[in-house]
Amino acid sequence: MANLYWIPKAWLIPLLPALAFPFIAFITRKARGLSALTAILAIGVSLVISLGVLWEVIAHGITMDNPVEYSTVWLQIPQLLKIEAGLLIDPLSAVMLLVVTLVAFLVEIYSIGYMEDDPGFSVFFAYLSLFGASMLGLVLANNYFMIYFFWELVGLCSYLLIGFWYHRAEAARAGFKAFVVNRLADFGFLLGFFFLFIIFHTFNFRELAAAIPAYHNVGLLTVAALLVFTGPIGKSAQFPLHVWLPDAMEGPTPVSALIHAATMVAAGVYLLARAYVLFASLPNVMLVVAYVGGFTAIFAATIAIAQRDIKRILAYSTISQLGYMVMAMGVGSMTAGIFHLTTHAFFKALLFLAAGSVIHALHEQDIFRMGGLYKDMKVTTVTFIIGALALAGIPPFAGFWSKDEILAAAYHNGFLGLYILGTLVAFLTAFYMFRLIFITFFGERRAGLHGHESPPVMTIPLGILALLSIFAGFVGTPFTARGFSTFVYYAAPHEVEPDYMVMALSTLVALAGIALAWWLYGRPSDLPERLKESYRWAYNLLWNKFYIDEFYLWIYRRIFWGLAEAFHWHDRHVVDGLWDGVGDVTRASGQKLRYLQTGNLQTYALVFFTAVVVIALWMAGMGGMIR
Amino acid sequence: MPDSQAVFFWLLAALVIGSALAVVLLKNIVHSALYLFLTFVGVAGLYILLHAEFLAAVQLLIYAGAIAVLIVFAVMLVRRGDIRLSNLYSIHFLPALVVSLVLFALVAVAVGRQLWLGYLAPPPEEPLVSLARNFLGEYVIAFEVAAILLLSAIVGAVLIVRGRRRSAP
Amino acid sequence: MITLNHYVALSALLFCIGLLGALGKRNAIAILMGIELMLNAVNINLVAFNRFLQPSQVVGQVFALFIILVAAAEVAVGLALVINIYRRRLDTNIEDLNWLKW
Amino acid sequence: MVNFGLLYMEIATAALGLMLLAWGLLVPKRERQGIAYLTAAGLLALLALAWCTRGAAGTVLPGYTIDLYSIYFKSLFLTAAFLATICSFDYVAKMGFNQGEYYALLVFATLGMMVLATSGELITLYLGLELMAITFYILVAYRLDDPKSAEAGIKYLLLGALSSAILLYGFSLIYGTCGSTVLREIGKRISSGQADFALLLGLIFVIAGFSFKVTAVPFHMWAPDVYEGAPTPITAFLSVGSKAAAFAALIRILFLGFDNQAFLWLPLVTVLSVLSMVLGNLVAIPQKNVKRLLAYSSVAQGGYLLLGIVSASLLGIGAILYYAMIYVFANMGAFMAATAFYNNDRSDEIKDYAGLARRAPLVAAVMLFSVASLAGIPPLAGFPGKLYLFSSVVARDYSYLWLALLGLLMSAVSVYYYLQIVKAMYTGNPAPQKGALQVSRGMEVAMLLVLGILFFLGIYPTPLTNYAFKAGETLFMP
Repeated sequence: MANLYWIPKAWLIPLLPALAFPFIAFITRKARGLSALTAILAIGVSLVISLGVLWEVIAHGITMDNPVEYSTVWLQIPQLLKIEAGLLIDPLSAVMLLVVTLVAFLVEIYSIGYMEDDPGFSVFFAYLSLFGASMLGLVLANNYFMIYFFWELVGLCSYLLIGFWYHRAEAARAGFKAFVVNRLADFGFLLGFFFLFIIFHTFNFRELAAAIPAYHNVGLLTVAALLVFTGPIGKSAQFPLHVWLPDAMEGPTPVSALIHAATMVAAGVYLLARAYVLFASLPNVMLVVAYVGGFTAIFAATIAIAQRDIKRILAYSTISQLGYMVMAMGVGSMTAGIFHLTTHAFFKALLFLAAGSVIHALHEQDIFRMGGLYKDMKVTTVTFIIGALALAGIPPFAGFWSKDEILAAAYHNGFLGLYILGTLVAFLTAFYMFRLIFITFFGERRAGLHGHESPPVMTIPLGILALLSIFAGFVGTPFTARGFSTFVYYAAPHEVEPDYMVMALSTLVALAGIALAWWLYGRPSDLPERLKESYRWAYNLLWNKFYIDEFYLWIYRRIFWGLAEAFHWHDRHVVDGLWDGVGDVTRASGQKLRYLQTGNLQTYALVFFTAVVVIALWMAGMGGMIR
Repeated sequence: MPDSQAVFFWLLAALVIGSALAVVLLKNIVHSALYLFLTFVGVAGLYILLHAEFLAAVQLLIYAGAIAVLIVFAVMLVRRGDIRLSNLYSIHFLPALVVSLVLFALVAVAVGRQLWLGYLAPPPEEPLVSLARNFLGEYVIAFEVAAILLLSAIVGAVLIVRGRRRSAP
Repeated sequence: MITLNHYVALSALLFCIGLLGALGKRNAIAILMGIELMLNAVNINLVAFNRFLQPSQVVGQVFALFIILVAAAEVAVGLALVINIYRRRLDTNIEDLNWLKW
Repeated sequence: MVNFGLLYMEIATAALGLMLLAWGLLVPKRERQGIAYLTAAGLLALLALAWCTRGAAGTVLPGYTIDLYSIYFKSLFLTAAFLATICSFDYVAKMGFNQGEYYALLVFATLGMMVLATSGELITLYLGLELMAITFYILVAYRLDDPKSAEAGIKYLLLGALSSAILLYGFSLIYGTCGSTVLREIGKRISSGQADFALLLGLIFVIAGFSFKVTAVPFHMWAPDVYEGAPTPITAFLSVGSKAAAFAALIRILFLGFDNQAFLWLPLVTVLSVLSMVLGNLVAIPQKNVKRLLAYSSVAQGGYLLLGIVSASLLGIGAILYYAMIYVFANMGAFMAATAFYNNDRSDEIKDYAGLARRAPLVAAVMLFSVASLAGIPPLAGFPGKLYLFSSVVARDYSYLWLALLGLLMSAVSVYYYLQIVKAMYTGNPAPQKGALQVSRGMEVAMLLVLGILFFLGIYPTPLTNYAFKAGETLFMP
């Protein structure tokens, strides 16, 4: 390893965007062009280094079992606590680095066009840089503590960016919702790795990986693993904490593309991969992971069918795809999960950016008010269709190969139910994506809306992502020798065997989905309306997203508020009233009721001395001094 | 046969407790203040019994002489309404009584059980010299701090009593 | 024979009477009086312990002297505050001083 | 022979206070603005002195030892006093009277804290405590034109005197059973095992007396009223300085004097800690006044700090020292923002903070990051502090895990009410006639300083950690 050049410089990857943040915020804030240039330059150099790192990982035979780790002690209390700051570079982090820097780079270029007229232009780039730094730090972290640190930081950036247009009430509310839901999940994650630390006295991934297989208290480990899993449930928007992600679409569209589709939401899946040794040693927890993922996939896909907002459809599609990835983890194929994460990052970013291009042109998000856009927006249409084909899993687009690997893994590892479910999701995915395409881009133009193609600064990133959506899958096809599965894996590298039955079936159902979409929406017809009328209840259920939000709101209002009110009332009336009440009863004088109000210092003094007496009695009793 | 020590002790104890009860129970604040003065004098007597003559003198000077007088002054300054009802019980009197009694019972039990490892010996030859040595020796820091404390208290008391006076136009 | 216990018990009684005064009277000056009684009780304790346990030293007396001194300072500030409040509200009833509360 | 040379910090502080007092009397009224600057400069110089001579150690008197522990706390008090002074510039100038006395009393309060934190002997310790308390009684009532301030003053004085009385009664019982007022002597004379009842009572009374100062529930009830009524810079100083000093003394008493009675006081401290964390955080939720909210938050912070005592280990003490210092910056930051706001708008109500972010981005940012640090959100300095405290409890015994979890849960609750301020500042709309906030340059610099320190120590806490733990170690040295 002596002659590594790029890998020892990996620490620069998160540092450059991290420096860009204060630079933009404090120095170039007034100069918009300079702000954008700084951010893009920083992430661009990070991209170059990431490429170098990936190249060296491949060239120097750095494998999952044989990673490079740099570490320094950040904080140490002898014999009790050691927290490192370190980098862990293995194929997994190398791939993620490339994905994050590449997508971030393209999204930032795109943002120049998209955010052109926004007064918060510079701030936007500052936030994006901060996000990039945190996400890259998360990817490179070599221990739970550090990953948690950056985990919170990306959460903060997400919060800031969702609420970027905070003067809009929905945006502020969505930011708050994301914050609360994620805090809840992160608290579980924190407890989880706290447990691991208590058991193993280390936060370090590799040390844990060495220690966990030898540990036999399955119960405690299961609790820890389930708690750690709440982190991904929150961040990767798995059922039942998925509710924040659709609302997060209130943020600017480039943010949706970068954070809420391609990178940050995938952090949960990445964490599962990093902690894989923990999960893999607990079959029961793996089952939970698999079924949570599978259920989320089909659940979100069904909701997507009935939505009308272009970004919401994509958001539910993201939740569904994240479910796929989590399911892949659960059925035992980390390779498939990360592979799908990679391809999904490209085509979902593409879809969001293309949708952003549409929104940029029309200032409209309801697909039923669009139509016939392909005439005005050729590049956008073509790239969007490429993305949709990739998402739908039509060969040879990227999504096909990764989805196929997940389905094959489910099938071969004995999860027949999940395999069928996954295939069904493939059908639904193809259906709702092409419903979106037929309504938006084809058919007749709706009145009052005139599309125009976006500037090159937006369409060029679209083109690059489209190319990636077509070709990125080839690194991991079953026909690729020494492909993705020998690169990123758990336990042992393996070659994927092509299973033509699975491939054929998933292709067929995807085509069937497209056909159905065409039959319903691709031609003039009132069939959709009639269906909607005759199955009103089902439509309402889907349109209202199974009423999950309403359910949470009800819980919040009834229980949480109720508790808070109860505590408040208790403070005002019981605690204060108690002592006044004692005096009141003894004097039996209703006239004195006005003294029930507090602020009386003698009440305080009385509480003080009563506490002294009670404590003395308690301690004396404890010491056996009063008989 | 009760020795003279015991006689004096019981007399002084009765004086102290009796006048202290009067301070607390009387409803006229002026009477309370006067009985407070009496309590201080009784405590000074106890100090003499305990061979702490200097302390007794200080007690008379500061407590009986200064603090009690200060309190009487304050009572006069803030007098309002019927003086006979100027020192009423608060609504907390009964709970306060309960708490006080329980606290007394606790301390009494503790005192009753305690085997003090004491001995009675003649007091130091020159208590005043001994006090002075302590003040300027082992407790010199406390002594200096006390000086600053008094200074602060005087400054503060004057400030607060004078009330607001703008110093700059 | 008067023992240390007599003095300590007397002090405890005086302390609790003072406490009763501090908690059970509504005039701010009366509360200050109660506190003075409590401090006197502490002093009796200290001097008695000094006399019976360490007659050759004067630590307890030193402590008692300091307490007298601090008590004087406290009373001075306390009475100043009472007078200040009286000027403003014409009232020394502690139960009416409740502008600051929940 | 008494080594008075080692008392340089105390002597210098006293000299500064006396000088300010004299200055206030001698200098013509127009020139008195300078007193504030003089105070700030003097405190800064003292702080530098404390840092440069942190190696100094030695025994002045049997019960008065200068060690790193005491120097650490002295630096803490000086830092708090310095920030409180800067905070007072405009505030006191607007009151327009008796500035010399104000700053002199502030410095004397600092001196009291120093003596309290350094003394290992009950009499000196008591004098330090009372110097601090009496100067605070006066400072709390310093807004002479505001009846609320006087009310807060009398409440604090009467309750403080009552707590002193019970504390002294405890001291007298300890003196009676152990025959000494020097803590190390007391520690030697208490045989391990079951103590006498009288000694136990004494210990309980002492803990109660100090619990009053550290605002541990149920001895906290004075705090919200006094905090609300006092001048805001004094509230800030009171909530950090007085609390830290009381902690310093309480730790000394418990660990030097009553170490082998830990089985008795540990459950008590645990209960106090739990009550403080729970009640402080819950009651803070419905508060509408920033100062009252911060008062309850301060009660809760006291509860977290008590966790360090519960752990009864070097780690726990180090954690308290670290957290107390962080708490100075975070709490002073929050109060500085509150003072700046009050100076302009004459209000402490949360609803009036609406849109502050647009009127004064720096003030809003200081408030935001200060409360975030109080809540323990990374990457701010409060986070490692809470981490130390919670892990010190767990490290003591895994059966105390629930306590750490409770602390974590309560920190999560605290985010809720801190966010209310943040929400008002960042999402609300300012009243149309309200312009930008006028903040003095000195205050701005101090705010930036606080921000910088909160971030620096959040990202790289090791320097302060090492200092705090080294200071904690000296406490246990013979």
